[in-house]
Amino acid sequence: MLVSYVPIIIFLVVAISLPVVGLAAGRLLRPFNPFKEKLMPYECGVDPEGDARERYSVRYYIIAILFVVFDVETIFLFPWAVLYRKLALFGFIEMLIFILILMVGYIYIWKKGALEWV
Amino acid sequence: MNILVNYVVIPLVKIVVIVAILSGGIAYLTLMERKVIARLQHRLGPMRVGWHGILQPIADGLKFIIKEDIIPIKADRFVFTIAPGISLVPAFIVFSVIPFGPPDSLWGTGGYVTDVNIALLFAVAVSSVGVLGVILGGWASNSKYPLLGALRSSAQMVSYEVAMGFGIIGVLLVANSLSLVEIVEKQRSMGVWFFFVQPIAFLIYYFCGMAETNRLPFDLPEAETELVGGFHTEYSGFRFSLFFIAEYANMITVSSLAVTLFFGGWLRPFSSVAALSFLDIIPPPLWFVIKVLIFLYIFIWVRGTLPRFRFDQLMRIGWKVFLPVAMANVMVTGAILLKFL
Amino acid sequence: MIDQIIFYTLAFIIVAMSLMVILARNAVRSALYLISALLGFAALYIRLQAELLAGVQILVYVGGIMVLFLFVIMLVSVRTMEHQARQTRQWKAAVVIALGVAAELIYLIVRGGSIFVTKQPPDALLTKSQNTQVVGEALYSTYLLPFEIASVLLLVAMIGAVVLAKKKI
Amino acid sequence: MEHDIFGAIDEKTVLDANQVVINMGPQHPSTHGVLRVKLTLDGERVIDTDCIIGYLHRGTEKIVENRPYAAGVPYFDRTDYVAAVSNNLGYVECVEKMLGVEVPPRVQYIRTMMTEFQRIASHLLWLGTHALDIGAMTVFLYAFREREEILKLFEALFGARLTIHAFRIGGLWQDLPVGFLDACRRFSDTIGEHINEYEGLLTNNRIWLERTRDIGVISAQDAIDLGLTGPVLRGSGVNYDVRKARPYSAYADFDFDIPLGVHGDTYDRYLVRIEEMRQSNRIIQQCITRMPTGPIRAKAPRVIKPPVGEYYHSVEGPKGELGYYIVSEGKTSPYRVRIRPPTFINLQALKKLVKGHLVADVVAIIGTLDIVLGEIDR
Repeated sequence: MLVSYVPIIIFLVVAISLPVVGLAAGRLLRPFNPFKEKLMPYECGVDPEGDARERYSVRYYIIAILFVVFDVETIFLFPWAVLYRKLALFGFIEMLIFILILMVGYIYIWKKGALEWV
Repeated sequence: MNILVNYVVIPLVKIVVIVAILSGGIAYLTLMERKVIARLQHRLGPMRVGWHGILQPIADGLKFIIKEDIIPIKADRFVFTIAPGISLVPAFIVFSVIPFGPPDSLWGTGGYVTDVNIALLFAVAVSSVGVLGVILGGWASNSKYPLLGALRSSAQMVSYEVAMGFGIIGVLLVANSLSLVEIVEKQRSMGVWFFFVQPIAFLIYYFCGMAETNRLPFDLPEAETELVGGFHTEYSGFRFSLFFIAEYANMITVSSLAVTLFFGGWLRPFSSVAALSFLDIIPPPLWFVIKVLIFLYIFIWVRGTLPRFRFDQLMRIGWKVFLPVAMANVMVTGAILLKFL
Repeated sequence: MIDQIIFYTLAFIIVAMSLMVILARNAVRSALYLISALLGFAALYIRLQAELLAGVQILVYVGGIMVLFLFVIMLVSVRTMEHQARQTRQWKAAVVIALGVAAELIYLIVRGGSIFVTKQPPDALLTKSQNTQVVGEALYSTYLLPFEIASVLLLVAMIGAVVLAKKKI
Repeated sequence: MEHDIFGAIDEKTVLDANQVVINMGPQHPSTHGVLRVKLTLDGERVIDTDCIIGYLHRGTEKIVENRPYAAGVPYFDRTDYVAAVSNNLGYVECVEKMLGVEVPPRVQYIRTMMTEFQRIASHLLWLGTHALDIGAMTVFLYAFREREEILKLFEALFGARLTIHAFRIGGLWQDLPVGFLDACRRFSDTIGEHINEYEGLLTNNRIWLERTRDIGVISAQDAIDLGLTGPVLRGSGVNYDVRKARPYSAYADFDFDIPLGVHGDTYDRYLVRIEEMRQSNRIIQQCITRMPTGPIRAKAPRVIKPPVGEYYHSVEGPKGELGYYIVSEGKTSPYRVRIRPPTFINLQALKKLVKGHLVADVVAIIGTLDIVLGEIDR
């Protein structure tokens, strides 16, 4: 029922207002005394060398893609699991094929070492 | 008019109560953590503020508000400001679907803010948004340690989310519903908590939950002895406290979902055994809270005991142990269920 | 009436946010606006009573694909993009495509709703706790083949990511 | 003009991360003081390290050269400030060697006993911080609980806890207080159980094994070539301990074993230090039961003017061979003082040990070297 989502919207508003109110109220109370050294990025007490926004390891990107793939896979499993009693054997075989196909990829990336953080 | 009362006024009251309890709970969870760990380590923990440090969380909260709020000069001010919010808000609104009591409790309004059709999916989806706050916070700081921490933690969080999702499927196969209220009702009608039906799914869920919330032994993103503070190194004052609150709220979420999915939610132990009906003296929401507290205690206990993993080991465990085990669990559960259909 | 207000509010948010995505100079801010637009879509799905789809939208797009986007933005180093000129040689092609799309939209608006086949969703969709089941039934019986093909698609994505990202591993 | 984002960059660099230089320290929770390590990272892998030291330099050696010999002792409380007794022992014995003074047996026994207490205290501090670096926070507090007991003993005997000016040239400041040996015995009887307790939390813990095994491996030959000493050397299986090799004080009188590692990794060094604590306790027990009576001061000249010459004396500090090289011109203060600080030399191994490991391992390896910056920078 649509209307049962209204409380979630209300909750959202309340949850957003918490940090906003906190930050606004804090502004009246907290000191404000910035100077150059204080505003420097932290690097263990020495001046930072170079910029932080370098390019980082490609592994993070592989992990993210794999995550999206498996996330989509889980999404397919959600309705399947809910409906499982109705689908019975047919559903089981169906999902078996689905997962086996993905297993091929999983074993491939495992063997290729993409899951290894070298 | 009726709709306005049922879907706006009553939920609003509940939301205010829940937010109040949650905020207080998080504050006192920090005290509980310090006290329990102190016990484990033969210390006393906070003792100065109030009797046995009972007012410590309030002092901490005040301190967060009156601390100077520093935004590093090279930071992206806009993203830096909203990142903690992106972490915090999802952590809170998950509680709109978690049932604390049966549908007939609280004078018939139901022991939950709202009961939506896809509550479980909603909870999983919304908590997956929190990771964005971590990435953005680390990126916006424009500093090396936070950025490394942010990349680490987001990679960790998404990795464990996958295994966690598969763990939950195991429960769904038994429960056949995405509604958290129905999942608990199902545990009542079946007369058994799903933990006993799906123990492997539970273990996967709980361990992944520890990883999702960046707790030891998976606390690499914040590993203070390696990355100083991880993604929130540059944060101070109130903004830092928002990340902090989000982490503790997530701990409570993980525990609450664990209780709901595997330990019968608001049900008393052995709810089908009439001989134990004297246990009904404790009202259902209280049972829920007690169970959640037990899980929170385990979180703290583990923190006091174990060292932490290294990042590559952590990823290996997530992808090469939890994920295949969870997948196997789904298929084995499916196969076994075929017998009962 | 309320329905219309909800729709137009959401539509406005989505359009505004989508515009911000392409207008923001900083890629990370673009991503932020995209998140807002995607959340708007999720709300729109709920209005259409497609609850499962709304959940999937948040889980996959906001919690998944946006993480991927942000990683990619970090991977290619944002600074290089910020300093690039906005107009590229593709602008002529872009104008042509944009005009085409605009013409199509204007045509649809002028002709109005009459050219769309509108159907009331089946009752099963409207009753409580049925949405997931209905989607599941359709997915695992009528659309069985597309479903299995989806797994092949995911397989390709998985292998492609590894092959593209690092040839030597 | 093309504006492909990959345009100007060739494929290899698009897909490989840039090398990032990141500073660890001087203000970092686990560089054990003010060590600054410049790490060159590829992703999380360490390609190169560069140690930058000197943040704590006070010129101790130079100061001591301008003081009378007896006034030099307190300055060596502050080199390896968590093992002041061992430092004092080395210096005091070196000056005694210069003077040709033989100290009475009771003094030697007390010195040996207190030095072994100091070894346990230093190893406890190492264990606690090392475990904390790897995330096991409870061990830290357990270790400090026992260290506290040792510090109380120090306070009873020397009057201070950390910078204690333990020994005097030619003897001791005062004899053992009443009941001191009983207190030592009480500690010595319980420490074994406590060590078992630490081991229960760590030795067979899967995570601990994963974090320390095959991390920072150094072969025996490399360890010798780098001049490593102490547990870091013995972890690689080289049997060299000054207490056995060139016995000083009363060590020749006692039975104790030198634990040796096999693989030379972080885990072996951990086991070596744990076992060393047990062996130290064995020495302490023998000291307590065989404590001789007698004077606590030798006949040393009031004004110390050692004969002209160069002298070197080394002791086995908790962290390795701690040597004192003193040149005398026959005056009341030394012409040249030079310490052979074990951790300064052991720190050389960092670059070799860390290479190819991950950022998290840097912390474990710094921990396993058991460095103290007071001694490195002097």
